[in-house]
Amino acid sequence: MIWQFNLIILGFLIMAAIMSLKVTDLLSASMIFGIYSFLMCLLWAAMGAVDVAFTEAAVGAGASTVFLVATVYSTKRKSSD
Amino acid sequence: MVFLTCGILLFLLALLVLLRVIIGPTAIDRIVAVNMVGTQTTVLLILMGILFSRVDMFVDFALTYALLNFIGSLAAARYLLRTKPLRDTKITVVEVERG
Amino acid sequence: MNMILNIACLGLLTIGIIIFFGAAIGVLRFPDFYSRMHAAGLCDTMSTICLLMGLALYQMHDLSLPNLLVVGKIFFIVAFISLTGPTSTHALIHAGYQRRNRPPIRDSKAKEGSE
Amino acid sequence: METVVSSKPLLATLVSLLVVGPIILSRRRPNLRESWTFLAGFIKLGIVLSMLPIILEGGVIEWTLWEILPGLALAFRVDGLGMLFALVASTLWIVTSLYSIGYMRRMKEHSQTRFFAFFAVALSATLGVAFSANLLTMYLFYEMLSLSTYPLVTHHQDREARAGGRTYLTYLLGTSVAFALPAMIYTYMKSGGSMEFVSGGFLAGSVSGGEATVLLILFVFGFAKAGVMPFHSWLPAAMVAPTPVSALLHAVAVVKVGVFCVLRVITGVFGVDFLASLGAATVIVWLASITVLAASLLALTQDNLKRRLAFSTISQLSYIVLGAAMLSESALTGSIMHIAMHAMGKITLFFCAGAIFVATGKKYVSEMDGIGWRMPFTMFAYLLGALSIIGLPPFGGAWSKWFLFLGSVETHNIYLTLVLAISSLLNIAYLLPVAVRAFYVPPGKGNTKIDLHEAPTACVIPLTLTAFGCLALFLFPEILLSLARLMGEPS
Amino acid sequence: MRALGTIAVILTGALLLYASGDFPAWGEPYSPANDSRVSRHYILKSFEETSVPNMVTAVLADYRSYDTLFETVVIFTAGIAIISILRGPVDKRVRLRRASEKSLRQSNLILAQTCRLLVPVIQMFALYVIAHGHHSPGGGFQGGVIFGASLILVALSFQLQTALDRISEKRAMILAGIGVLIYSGIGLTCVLLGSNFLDYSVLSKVLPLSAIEARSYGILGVETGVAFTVTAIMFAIYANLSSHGRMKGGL
Amino acid sequence: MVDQYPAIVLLAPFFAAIAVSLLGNWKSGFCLPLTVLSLVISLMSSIALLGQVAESGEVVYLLGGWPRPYGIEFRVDPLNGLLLVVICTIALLSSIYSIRAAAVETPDKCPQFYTLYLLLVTGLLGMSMTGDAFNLYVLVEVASLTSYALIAMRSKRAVLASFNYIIMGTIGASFYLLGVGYLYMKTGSLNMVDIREVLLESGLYTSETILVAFMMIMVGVWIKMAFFPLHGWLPNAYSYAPSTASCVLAPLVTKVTVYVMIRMMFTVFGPEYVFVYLGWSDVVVWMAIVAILAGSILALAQTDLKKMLSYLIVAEVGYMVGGVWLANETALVGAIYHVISDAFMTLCLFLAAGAIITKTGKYCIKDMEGLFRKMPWTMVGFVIAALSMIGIPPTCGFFSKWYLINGGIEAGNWGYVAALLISSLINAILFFRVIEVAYFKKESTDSDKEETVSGSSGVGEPPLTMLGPLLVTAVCLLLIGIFNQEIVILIRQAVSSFGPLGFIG
Amino acid sequence: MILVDFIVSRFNYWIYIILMMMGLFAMIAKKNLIKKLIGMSIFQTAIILFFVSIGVKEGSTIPILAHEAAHDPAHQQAAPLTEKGEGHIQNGKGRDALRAEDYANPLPHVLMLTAIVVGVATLGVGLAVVQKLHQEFGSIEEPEILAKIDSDDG
Repeated sequence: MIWQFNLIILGFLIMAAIMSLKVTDLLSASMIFGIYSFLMCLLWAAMGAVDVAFTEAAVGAGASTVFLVATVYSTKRKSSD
Repeated sequence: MVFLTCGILLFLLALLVLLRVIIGPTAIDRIVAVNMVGTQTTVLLILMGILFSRVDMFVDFALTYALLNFIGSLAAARYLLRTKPLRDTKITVVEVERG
Repeated sequence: MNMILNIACLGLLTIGIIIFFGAAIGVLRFPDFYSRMHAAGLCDTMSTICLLMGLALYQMHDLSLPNLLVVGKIFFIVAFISLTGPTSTHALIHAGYQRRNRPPIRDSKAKEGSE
Repeated sequence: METVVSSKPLLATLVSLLVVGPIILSRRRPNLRESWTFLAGFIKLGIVLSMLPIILEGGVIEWTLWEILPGLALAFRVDGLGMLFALVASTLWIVTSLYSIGYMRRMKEHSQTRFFAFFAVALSATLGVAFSANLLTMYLFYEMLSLSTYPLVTHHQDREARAGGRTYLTYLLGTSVAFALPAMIYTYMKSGGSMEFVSGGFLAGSVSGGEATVLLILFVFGFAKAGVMPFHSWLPAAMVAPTPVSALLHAVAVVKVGVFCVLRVITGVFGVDFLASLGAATVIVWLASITVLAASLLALTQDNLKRRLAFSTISQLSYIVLGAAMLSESALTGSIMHIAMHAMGKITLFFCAGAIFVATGKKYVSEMDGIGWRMPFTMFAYLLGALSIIGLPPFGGAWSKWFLFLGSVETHNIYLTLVLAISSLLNIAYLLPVAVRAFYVPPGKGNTKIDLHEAPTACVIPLTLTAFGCLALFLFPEILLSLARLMGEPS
Repeated sequence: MRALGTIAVILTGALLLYASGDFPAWGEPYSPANDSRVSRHYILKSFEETSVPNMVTAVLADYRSYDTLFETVVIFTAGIAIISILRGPVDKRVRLRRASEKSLRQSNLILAQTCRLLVPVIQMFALYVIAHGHHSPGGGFQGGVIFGASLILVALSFQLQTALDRISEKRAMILAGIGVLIYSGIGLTCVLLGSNFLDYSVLSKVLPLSAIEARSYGILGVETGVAFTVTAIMFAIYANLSSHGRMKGGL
Repeated sequence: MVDQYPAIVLLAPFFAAIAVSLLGNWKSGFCLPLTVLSLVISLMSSIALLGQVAESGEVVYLLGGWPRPYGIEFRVDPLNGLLLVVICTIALLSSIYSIRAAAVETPDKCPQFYTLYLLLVTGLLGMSMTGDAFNLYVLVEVASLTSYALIAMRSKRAVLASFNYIIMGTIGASFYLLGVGYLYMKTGSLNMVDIREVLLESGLYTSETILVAFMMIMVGVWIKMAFFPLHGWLPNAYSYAPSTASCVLAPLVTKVTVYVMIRMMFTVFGPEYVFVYLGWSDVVVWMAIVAILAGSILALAQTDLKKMLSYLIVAEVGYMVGGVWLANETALVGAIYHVISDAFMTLCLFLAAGAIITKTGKYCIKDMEGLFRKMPWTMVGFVIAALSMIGIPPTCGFFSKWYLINGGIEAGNWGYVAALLISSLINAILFFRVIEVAYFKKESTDSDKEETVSGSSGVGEPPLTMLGPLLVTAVCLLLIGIFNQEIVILIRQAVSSFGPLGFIG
Repeated sequence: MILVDFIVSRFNYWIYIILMMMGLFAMIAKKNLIKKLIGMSIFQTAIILFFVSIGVKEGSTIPILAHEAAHDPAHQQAAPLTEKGEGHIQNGKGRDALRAEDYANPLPHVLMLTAIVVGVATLGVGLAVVQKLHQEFGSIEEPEILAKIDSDDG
């Protein structure tokens, strides 16, 4: 574990989570969710959970962000909240 | 120690980029910033590998990250290509009202 | 030998961080999307390459086979980033351009928030 | 007391259930269908009669199916009380079947197959209650009876039937689930897992006076078929049914099942002596007395003949409950005998009401001026039945009334004697005017046009039979008396 | 809804904070969880018992392989679920056989060329990740996602149809089924060979391997199955989500 | 072969699911025979397994051959042995039922439907067999994902219901997962029996973490089983789902979750913790009382038949939770017995409702007039299930109520007894409202007459594939009631292995 | 330094609670369905964060056997558990025997791999349902959809 990284990333994570929930533009929200996801990946790497980090990297960058963007594409981009 | 400092510095710089993500103002700005942070993550992962003295284990998914981050921003770019911008519709509405 | 490697490594890391600092400032401070893109696209790729090279050099302290493999992989990443970085920048700019956000020549503030 | 193990009680119960299949299968051929009913009726009566000698000798017939809850089996047991009730029910089923053939065919009722099928099921349930060896079995058949009579009550399937049926089921199911079930479970727990009826009461000694009072009230209200106020109003509501149903079910089977259950609870669950020692039955005595008087008064105000008879039934049922709750030997005998006597009398009255309706289409007392000489058999039978209910000799009702009076005197409670006396007077007041109108008042203007004639033979024969039954019961009460005495005397 | 959410959040948060005072410190090596015999067994014995240095892989695909089987099933289910939710009545009239040359030309040249260069590399790398899961992080799931991502990349830089020409949705689902079948088939083979479900060591009866090596190879086989499923499903999910389940047009 | 029964029970539907998904695309005629065949195999082996368990006690099946704390194991005791049989039977019956209904309600999605169906059954079977707390989570998710999809297969409102279910279901499953995490943090094990041992040995009962773990697991499970204040997702989801899906979801999902709750309370935490140390049973029983009453009253307010049935499930969940938390053996036995009997009752009701809806296309209770004439056998099944819900002997509903009330009295909780009775009365009103409408003809005015004539001409009994399962279920209701002793003996065997329950009253 | 220790030793748990609560709030209170799903993902990752935090050991390395340890049979013998705090070896090299303290606890990682997969699967299904809702009702805002349903009924 690398606790210094851990502390910093946790701070970032909160920011990213708040942002992705606050932004009314869903495309931005999905992209910020992408940031959230790779921050998580870094966090897990910092905690020594390599496999989890690997999975999160693959899923967060390759799958869930793309899925979200695809859904925003097929539905609507504006959100009321 | 060097690497630790280096990593912390990189993180702090990433914070600047994150600020851009937060203030926006448009999606495409955010995408640029996200892409940038994503690239930086690759470096950070290898750095961590060095800190753990197990670079051989971290390099694989740093590579993955480099590959897949590309897909994320590509999808967003593709989205922007395929859709009409939000403001266009607004303008037409305004014009109609004027007319 | 190790000394030289360490210095080179440190130097590369410093350069990388400085470039990244530039990129970050650029992304944060430039007035419109295209110029921000410019800062990001150029410096981000460059800084990443520098940093990765630095780290690769550090790995070359003891030249065993696994370590060389790691170095090879890092170079692979470098190659990748130098390929994907410009491409994604291109794709984004292309997308922005197609949406008729012409690059503002002078009055950048007015177009702020275009989307 | 000898105990005989025999499957006869089960067979007697099942006969009418088994005949449901053939009845449904032969729905296209009415004659065949009804002969199935008769066949089952006679077999049933035969089985019941074949058990009579053993019972009369003081024996008990038992048959256990299987254990359904720990220490609690689905079991049959025939003793005097059950035998008496079964005898009454199975005899009157045959008579009623005959009557309903006449009635249903004349009225051209729809879905007669369903009618006969559920009739048979209801009879099964009645015998099941009569022969059940424990509270659970009794409850099972009790519910089966409530449900199987629902299609009979709502046979007409019109708005009135719907309302009546709704009241009917709400009261019967509601009270049984809300009162009888918890009381039963509490009993089960208090008695330590046994619910066999024994003639000292299986609960004797294991509950306190307060508990016993509450439980008894729960049981009496829970078996709302007994019609104790305030849970009586299902009975008038159920009068929307075709008359044969009202006759058998609401003069005999359903309501008698209610009082039978109450009797069982008092004798078999608590035990007369135990209740007497606790003094827990006083509440029931007063409830029943109030019901007797109030129902009689209400009966006076009814113009619809069947409703009048229904309120009369409520009042008469409470005699039985009252008799049981008096906890004296004579009163108990009287109330047990009243089951039979009242059944015979009341079924006659209902048959008559039905016959009048079939023949003239009249439902209301006020319309019945002068019909007596047009349909002499019917009205004469009515008179006999009414006198029997009132309790005048030489009719069956006299015996039961006699024992009830005797019991009330034994308890040294002058009020109870008064209640019985007043209600007998009220009986006269609401039953006899019908006969009086029919025979002595000349027909009004509107009625002259209608050609009055006797009801179909299939209707007249049964009511004549039951009317003479009332007479016969007065003359030959020994069997009933000895059956009733079996319960009365402590073993 | 806001009020409800606030109440739920405050209650749950308070509860969790209350418990967090009782936690062992973060990073404590001798906390009950870290020092338990289960965890110690996995760290100390897993190499001995399975000859897989990556403990996570060993635990994932051998000790708790049953979990992983159902993890694969979850993914498989998700694929089928999405298809069954999004698929309307099948529209058979318009069905492009192949992406026309025109559409290829329409797509961005730079993107197309980069993609041509990248996709094979990504796929090779995915295979490497799958196969190398024993010794480094990675394995069937991660490799599968990467492989799937390469197909998504094709769809993104050309047309969805281009990717569907490589592997149609129907084929993807068959592939996914085959993946689960490989996994569970290996498990079933163990049953047929007279041992319990997923007990790979019994494979040594039919393969020229020792029991421990058999476990290692069993893990490899299982990971391959996972990779098949994940690849196919990731792509199928993307194809469905990006085109409303119509398999044409789309992002 | 004999020692592989646990695996066969689970694997038969699992392999069939894969086979259906592979072969179904090629030829959809394969779907149904495969489904039925696999469920028959599963049923037979589960019965064999139950026999084995009843004879020789708990059966443990080590997956991957790893011994207890290291690997995952199946633990089959009489309790989940019974549940396995119930699950297989119900799945088999409703799969036969689905032959026609699936073709009507979800055309062109046959292979997907049957794959999801079999996977759901696999998930439920796995949930009831597994002895590992985390594995349970994975299987819960398998079952949940399939049910989301099965519900969303129909359009319009079902989709929104499915979305709400996804949100609520995820919250529930995640809470459960978090609870398992807390447990793991303190005990270092995931095996249920092992956790219990560690809890006892290390004296962890006073730990706040364990307390919160318990609360999280309970809340999570309650959300999943739609315990009253957390029931919001259930009524819409079950009433708008395709009837084939709701026929298997409604009887099984909540019941298996109740089983999970029992497993967690008694095998993992142990009654001494739940009842003696915490001593919350009164609070939870009162919550259950509220659930029973609220569920019944809400059901009373519904006009849609399936929605009414769905709210009744909420009330029935209250029965079971209350019974489990009454903290005495009778009530626990009653609750477990009610799990079984309620599964069949719900199945029977939903089968009947499905048959009515497919044949007449009517959802509202008031539109169902004259059904006794048009489809008498369906209504016979419906009436038997209704009687069972009300609690009329000799149907199984009576006996479960019997044990539950018995337990309530034993615990001295009169509120629970009263709630059970009131809810029985409300059930009586509910069902007789339906039966009355179906029994009576509508008072036809002139304009209605033609409509009724034209409407009734096409409506008859449903096909045998729908009617058969319905009647079999109805017979099952009677059989379970009549032979309740045998079942209760098995349940007592299981309950006694939980150790002495903490007695409160 | 004590303060830092205190913060470090608890920080992960606090943050996970905050993230989880944010996710929970979004799932319940947000009106937009995609926002709800994003909240759901945050909620799930928070739990994953908690689990991974359990498995962290101070001074341990990643749970992959170091190359030497794996290929030298002498090192495979597990040593008895040593006292706490005996050398924080961040390096996998140069040890005599395999020690459990040196490697992060692999079990939470395994569990969380599964949990991530489940999370993605749920997200995918959720997104599909959202798309279907958009097809049916033309909206992804819950109040609008409810209003549409009401108007359909009425």
